[in-house]
Amino acid sequence: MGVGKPMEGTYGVIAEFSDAQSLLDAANATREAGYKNFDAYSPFPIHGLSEAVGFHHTKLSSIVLAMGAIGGIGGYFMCWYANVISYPLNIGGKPFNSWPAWIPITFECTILLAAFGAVFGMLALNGLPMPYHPVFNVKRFEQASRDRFFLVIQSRDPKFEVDRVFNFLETLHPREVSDVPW
Amino acid sequence: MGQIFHRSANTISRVTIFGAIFFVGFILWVIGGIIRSPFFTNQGVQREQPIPFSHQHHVAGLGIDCRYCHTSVETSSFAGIPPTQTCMNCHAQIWTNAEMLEPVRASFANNKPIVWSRVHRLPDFVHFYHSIHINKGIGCATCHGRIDKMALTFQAAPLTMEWCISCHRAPEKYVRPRNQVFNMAYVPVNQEEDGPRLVKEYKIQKLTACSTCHY
Amino acid sequence: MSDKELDFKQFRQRIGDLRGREYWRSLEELARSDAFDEFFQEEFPRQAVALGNGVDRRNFIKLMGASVAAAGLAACRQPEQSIIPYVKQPENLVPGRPMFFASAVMLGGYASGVLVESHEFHPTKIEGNPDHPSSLGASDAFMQASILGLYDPDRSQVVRKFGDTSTWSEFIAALQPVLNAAKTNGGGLRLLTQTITSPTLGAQIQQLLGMFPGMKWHQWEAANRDNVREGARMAFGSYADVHYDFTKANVVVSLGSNFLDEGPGHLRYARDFASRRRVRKGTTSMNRLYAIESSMSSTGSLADHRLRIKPSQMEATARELMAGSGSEWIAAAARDLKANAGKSVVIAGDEQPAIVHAIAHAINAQLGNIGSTVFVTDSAEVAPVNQLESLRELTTDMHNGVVKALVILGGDPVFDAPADFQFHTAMNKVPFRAHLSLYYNDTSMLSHWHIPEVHTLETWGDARAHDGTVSIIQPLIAPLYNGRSPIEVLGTLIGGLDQSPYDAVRAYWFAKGGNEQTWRKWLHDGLIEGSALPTRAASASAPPATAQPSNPATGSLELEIRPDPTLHDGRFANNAWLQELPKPQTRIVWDNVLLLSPATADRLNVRPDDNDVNEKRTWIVNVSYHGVAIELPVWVVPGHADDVATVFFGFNPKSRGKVAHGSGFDVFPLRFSDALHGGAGVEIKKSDRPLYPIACTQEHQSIDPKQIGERGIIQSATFAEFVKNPDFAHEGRREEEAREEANQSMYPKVEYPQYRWAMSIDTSVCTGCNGCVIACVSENNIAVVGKEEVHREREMHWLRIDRYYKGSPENPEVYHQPVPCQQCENAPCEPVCPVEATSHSGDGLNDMTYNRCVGTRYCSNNCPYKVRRFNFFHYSDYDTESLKPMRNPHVTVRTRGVMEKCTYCVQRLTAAKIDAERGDRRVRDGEVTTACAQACPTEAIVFGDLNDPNSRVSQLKLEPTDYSLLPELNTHPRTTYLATIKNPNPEIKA
Amino acid sequence: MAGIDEQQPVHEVRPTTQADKIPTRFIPQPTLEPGHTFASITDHISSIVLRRTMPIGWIIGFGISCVLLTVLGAAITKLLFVGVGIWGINHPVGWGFDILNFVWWIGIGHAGTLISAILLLLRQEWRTSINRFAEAMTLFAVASAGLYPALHTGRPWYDYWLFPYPNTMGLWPQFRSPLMWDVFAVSTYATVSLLFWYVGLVPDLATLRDRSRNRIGRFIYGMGSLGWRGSAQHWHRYEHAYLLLAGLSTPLVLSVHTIVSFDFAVAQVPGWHSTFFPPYFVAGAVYAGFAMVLTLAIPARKMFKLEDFITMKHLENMGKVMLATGLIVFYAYITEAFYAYYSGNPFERYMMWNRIFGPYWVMYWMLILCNGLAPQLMWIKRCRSSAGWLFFTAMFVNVGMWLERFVIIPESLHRDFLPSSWGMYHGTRWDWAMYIGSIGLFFFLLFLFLRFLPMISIFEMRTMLPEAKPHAEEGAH
Repeated sequence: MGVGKPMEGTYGVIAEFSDAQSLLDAANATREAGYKNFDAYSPFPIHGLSEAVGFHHTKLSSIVLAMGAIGGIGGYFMCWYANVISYPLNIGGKPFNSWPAWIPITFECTILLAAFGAVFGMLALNGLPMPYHPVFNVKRFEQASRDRFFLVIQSRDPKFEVDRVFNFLETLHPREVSDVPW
Repeated sequence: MGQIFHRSANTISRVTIFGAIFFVGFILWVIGGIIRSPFFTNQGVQREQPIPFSHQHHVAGLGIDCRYCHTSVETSSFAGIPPTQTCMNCHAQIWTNAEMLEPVRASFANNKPIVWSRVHRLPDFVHFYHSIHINKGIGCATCHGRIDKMALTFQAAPLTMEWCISCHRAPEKYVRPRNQVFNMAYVPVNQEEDGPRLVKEYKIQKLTACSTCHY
Repeated sequence: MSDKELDFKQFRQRIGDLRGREYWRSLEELARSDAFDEFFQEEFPRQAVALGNGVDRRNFIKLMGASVAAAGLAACRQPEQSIIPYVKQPENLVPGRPMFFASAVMLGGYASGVLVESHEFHPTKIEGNPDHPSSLGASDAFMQASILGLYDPDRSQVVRKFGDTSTWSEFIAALQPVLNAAKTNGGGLRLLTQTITSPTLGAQIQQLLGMFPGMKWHQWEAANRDNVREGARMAFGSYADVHYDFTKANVVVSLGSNFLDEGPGHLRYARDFASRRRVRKGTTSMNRLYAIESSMSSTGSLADHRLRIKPSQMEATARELMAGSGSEWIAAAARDLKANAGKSVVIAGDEQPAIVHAIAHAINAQLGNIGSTVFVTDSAEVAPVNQLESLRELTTDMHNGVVKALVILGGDPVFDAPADFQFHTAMNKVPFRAHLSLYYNDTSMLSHWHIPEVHTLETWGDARAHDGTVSIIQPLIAPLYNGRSPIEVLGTLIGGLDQSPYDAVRAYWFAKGGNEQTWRKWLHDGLIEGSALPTRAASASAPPATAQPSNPATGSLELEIRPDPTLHDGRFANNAWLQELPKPQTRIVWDNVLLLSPATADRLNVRPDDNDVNEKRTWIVNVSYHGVAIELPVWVVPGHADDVATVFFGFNPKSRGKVAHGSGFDVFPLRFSDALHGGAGVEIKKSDRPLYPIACTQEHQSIDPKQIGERGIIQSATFAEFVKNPDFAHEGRREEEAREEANQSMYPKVEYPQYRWAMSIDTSVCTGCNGCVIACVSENNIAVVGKEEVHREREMHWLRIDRYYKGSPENPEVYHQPVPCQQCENAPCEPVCPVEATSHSGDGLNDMTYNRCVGTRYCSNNCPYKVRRFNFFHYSDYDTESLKPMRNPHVTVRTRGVMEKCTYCVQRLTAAKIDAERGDRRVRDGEVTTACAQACPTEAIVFGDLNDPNSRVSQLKLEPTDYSLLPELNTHPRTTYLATIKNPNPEIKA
Repeated sequence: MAGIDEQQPVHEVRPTTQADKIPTRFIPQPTLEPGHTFASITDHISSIVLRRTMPIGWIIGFGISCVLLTVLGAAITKLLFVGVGIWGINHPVGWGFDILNFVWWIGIGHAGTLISAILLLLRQEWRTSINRFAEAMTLFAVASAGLYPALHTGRPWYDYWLFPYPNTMGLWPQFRSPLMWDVFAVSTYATVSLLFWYVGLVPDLATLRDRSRNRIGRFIYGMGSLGWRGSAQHWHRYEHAYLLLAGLSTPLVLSVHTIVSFDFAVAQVPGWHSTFFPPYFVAGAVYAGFAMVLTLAIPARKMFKLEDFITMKHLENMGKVMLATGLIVFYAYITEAFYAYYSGNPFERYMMWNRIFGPYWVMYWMLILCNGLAPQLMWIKRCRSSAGWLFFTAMFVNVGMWLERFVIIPESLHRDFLPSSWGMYHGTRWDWAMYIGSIGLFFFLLFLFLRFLPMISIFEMRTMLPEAKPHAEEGAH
């Protein structure tokens, strides 16, 4: 989504709904109407909404797995390098490579990096942080974090034409429709 | 309410988050540098001395052997600093009225030791034996650098534990024939072969246990 | 290598104007017992200890924290430092290498030969002189601690006139009129000294007596040996010294004698005695010791049979022994003696009345021991006298104003003279009083003139050993505090003004046929060969029959007054090492207590309940005796004779030093000339004082023997049992032992190809004398922490001697077990350290790297032997200048917050290994040993290399009695023990 | 709609128990009182944060915790300048209050992660209204806990040696040491909990951003919310990440107290050296944690009128968890004693005997009372469903868990293998100062949290309403 750089015209057209059900229906309708670049906004996760806006799976899991693997291997390597390669010392008659003793640290490192993967992966994929976004230009959008539900059809959608989008959205019985300036 | 933030906020926020990581890394790298720098290690720092004694002149110029002054270096932990008498052995005859040597004569005359400012100094909890290093074929220059090129003596090596250990782990890289120990200008011909041979010959152990130096 | 002061002149200069308040103030506070309330405990000594010291490097870092210490101590910004070379380097000094000088230190006038380790002419450590007959290389706590005595900043440092600073020359000036007067009107001039065996001094005094007709010489020591002298005179007709050869004695009966730990020659006696007590594979015989005594002594604790009697019963008991009559016990002992006629010894204790000594001599004569195990020589003293009578005469004269001038050489009679002499009032009647002593003490305060005395290690002199052997005493360091030696003082009295001690001693011995060669040899050897006094053929006359002392009915309490085992007569009261040294039997430090047997304590109901003892607090009791009443803390000890209250003198002189002041209780007020060593008629009542804190390093008085047994800490058997089953030490622990042998471990065994240092400790011959403990303190710069910290169980001694009781609390068997770091091969302390501060060396030593330690204390928690010691505060004194040269330069002085522990004296091992390497050889057995092993009088501790199959220690590890502590933990200690073997008389049932 | 009165919620709160005649136990207890809308939830919770003044209870509480915080400051200053000797530790007893309190705090922390992670995975809806609160508690407990390992060392200014970094000594930490495991476990735990908590906060911060009426508030909450706008895709990834985090935190929280227990189990001190410490400690941790949640939640819900959101059902459920874990812990005590007896090992036997009849017998029996018997009250419905009784029991458990650590740590050390080195241990005034101070720190942070952040997850509460679950259209998935 080409957010941030100033553009001519509008970012899109926004429709406000009063409950989750109608937003979900609207989203489905929009998709069936053939729109691609549109998004729905709700104060809480709505089951099935993301599918409705045509978004199915995320690669978050694989990121987390990868990070976890790196953490685990890295953790063990750290112990091994420090106590076997770099400066081996006879500690209480134990062998240099006391692998059982290094499992806890290996484990913790796995978790730590996996967690980083989950959080920062999620933020990155969501393109956050993004304090500025055109939708905020819409005054009533502040209710999106309370009890209002919004649907935005973006101007970069190939089928986008302001009047037709307006008309289309009106058909979905929104509380009101307005455009989203840049 | 509308927008709270300006467009640029997006870029700024991401850059700061990213930048922070690199910034911290950079700081750590700088600290790492500082603790190895002469500021901490005193490497290469020349100290004010009561008498501008020049090893260059005495060693390179006059060819005096290290052991002439540092008498106990082969037998003791401590190399020994020459008593004033040692200076007077020669300076009773030569440069007898050199301005520079006044403190020496003064010291000898009224039996007041010359107070030198210490150049090589290990912390109290490090116990170092000169004798064994000399006897195992570690040259003076290996640690003290080219003393014979120093007008005013300074500390050639960082004297960090890292540095000590590097030799204790791989003596074959630094060992030299015993007869070359006091030779400042010694350059190894082929250390790759001589090193391991001498290590075997001199029965040099790779001592990295803590109590080798700390007790 | 710290910056070494290479010029002792300069150093001495600095000493002159430094007092080192900090260390001593804090210690004083720590040691002050009455200031023991919470607030004090919490607040004050802390400041003194931790913040008191100046901004030395460590402190700086400590306060600045991590910011400065970014790279650890090793690499922090170093302050400019100066190094000072000699102007003219003394011959045969090798900077950085210690030199050893033979000399002697004295106790009660008698010399023990020592070797003094000296770094750049700073004596740092004292060892016994192997060639000297009374030490044979061993050393006791007093010898070791005399090093601290030398550097003690509280030593008197200036001549004082009426307490104000004065000078030596002024003193001499003031002396002249007195001497002139004395010359003319004869008497009035008196000399009071302690026991003197120094031939030089003797000669000087004789000369003096010749110069001043009518002048009198008196001798006094609080812990004197009058009874020994008088006993010998009774038996042999004239004063004589009696000494013993325990190597030939199969049976020894001690009549209240602590010959293993006290008196001239005790080191020699202990060594000889032990030589007959070590049981090894195939040993066929072992000596047997009967001890008859009132309070448990080191000797008593080693005895095979111990009889508890009241002091008043000693004579009767001795006579019974002589007659072979009396109780079953006595009869059996007598039979045993007879059976070993000529190969036995009966020895009486210094505190026992003369008659008991006479009887002992008579018995020895009867048994034909004299000449075989008992030897009589002329007295080693210059002029043996009955010191009590001598002092009585002096004091009476003083009271009567006869004494016009009194010169006191050493000692502190005002503090330690019998109470009824009223010596202090007598003092005031003397117009001219001069006093020479190490400290500005009670007597000095009452003297017109006080002259600081030199320490034995600072001056020239000579003295005789227990067998008369003469040692020349040579100075190890120039006098730190401008002190004068007795020789000098006498010299001035005689008139030869500038006769230095050196000249005097040389002159005397050259006159005796010495010459430059012999002189050098004497100095080198530390003794004059063949100067031992010849034994004289003697036959002891039968002891005069005295009116049988009326056996006081049981229940009437008797008081026993003894010199303190670690402060002697109080001359060591200002020695922090000895103050903090656990008393051999009670393990109490910084205090003296009133000892009672459990039964007696119950009878008088002054027995604190176990809870209090657990908290190491006890009751204060009122002790009234001969109309004098003092308060003392009461302490109940097993094995103490019933109806006997034992107290120890030497504590808390009014003035002396900051350490001595306020520690313990002065019991000299209870000491009367008619009963120097106590007597009947003492009354003890519980006072209403609050519980008094006692710092005791082993708090549990009696341990449930089952616990010890189950834990297999102490292994013991009788000789008979040993012969039957040499392997007894492993009985019942077979399976653990087996597992240990098989070393069933997940991990491969680590190999130690170079050296495998190890230690073997024979508990059979350990007397618990503490020699090893102080040797360790001295060798390893171990800090003194003070009473309060010890009370909080924070003592720092690396080597402790555990004491266990077995059997009835009335008269238990005692076991001593020295516990240094066990140097486990599978050390439990190491894997738990997060920073590699403790690890294993190539020789299998359990290294402790102080500078890496962050102080998590996890290692100490995980040490099953609890031998690790933690610096809870900044215990080491970094400031007191006078103490710096005392420290062993080859051992790091530990800072606050780090763990420390026994290192097997790794600094010695390193030095020895390096010397060996330079010679391209291995370290030979016996070439290097630990401080404790070197000091041990009975050679109970043996140290060496296990990789050398012929080393003594490897041999000992093969002994069947060899066992390790807590083997089931599979720690593989390098320190192991030899089981205790006692040799009871089958005729006596325990 | 726009103008929300900042002083107090527009929507007033109804009393919790509506029916007076019918005994409460016949009323099915809801996890959210009926009659709420998205708006009412949002407004009520956010208004707690956005209004200007706080209830008097908050002000007093905050004041007190500030005072305690200064006590902590004093204790730490003294410690750094004088040394750990100001504490009661000595030679047999190397660890006293320091490690004791560390374990106590860490244990308390565990409930938060447990509630937010494990109960989430178990689809326990009722967790929603307490998880934010519990997670915050976790963080602050870990912060207090962290003080101790950092300051218990003899030379705290060298603590950084416990982290692996290239240094001029060429040395590394010794990774075989359980203390190193602690370093990693605790720091990981702290980090992950923080992330988890923050991720949970993001949508609510967005809510606050949109509700806040002053610029600074908008700016700060705006930054915190990272520009969250509730886009469907975002929600999708968000829920995914949240679930993954929960999945990661669950083994993490178990591992943390397992590793803490290794500090003891790996050592060979009798009373420490025991294989069943990990489960025993984890159970104890959850136990302590829930007790602390109750201790905090009960007053908090009064103070901020949250009876609608934190209902009796929550409290009762927590009571049940407390009972369950309490029984596990009690069982552990019994097992411990049995092991000691059955091992036949003299050291173990004596250790147990010493705990029960030795000088510290009071501690042991108090422990049994607080941790073993007190929670049995939870069998009784009336106690379980009365805030008063729950609070009472929870307090007992808080004390009990502290005693448990005292019994385990100093008491095992003070009489171990060689009787000659036995000793006694008592906390000094400075020990107590540190302890009270760390409590101060905990509450200080907690009160700040209550002031500036929503103590209940608003967006999750919204999902609890029936309207939040639209039936998906055909073809939706």
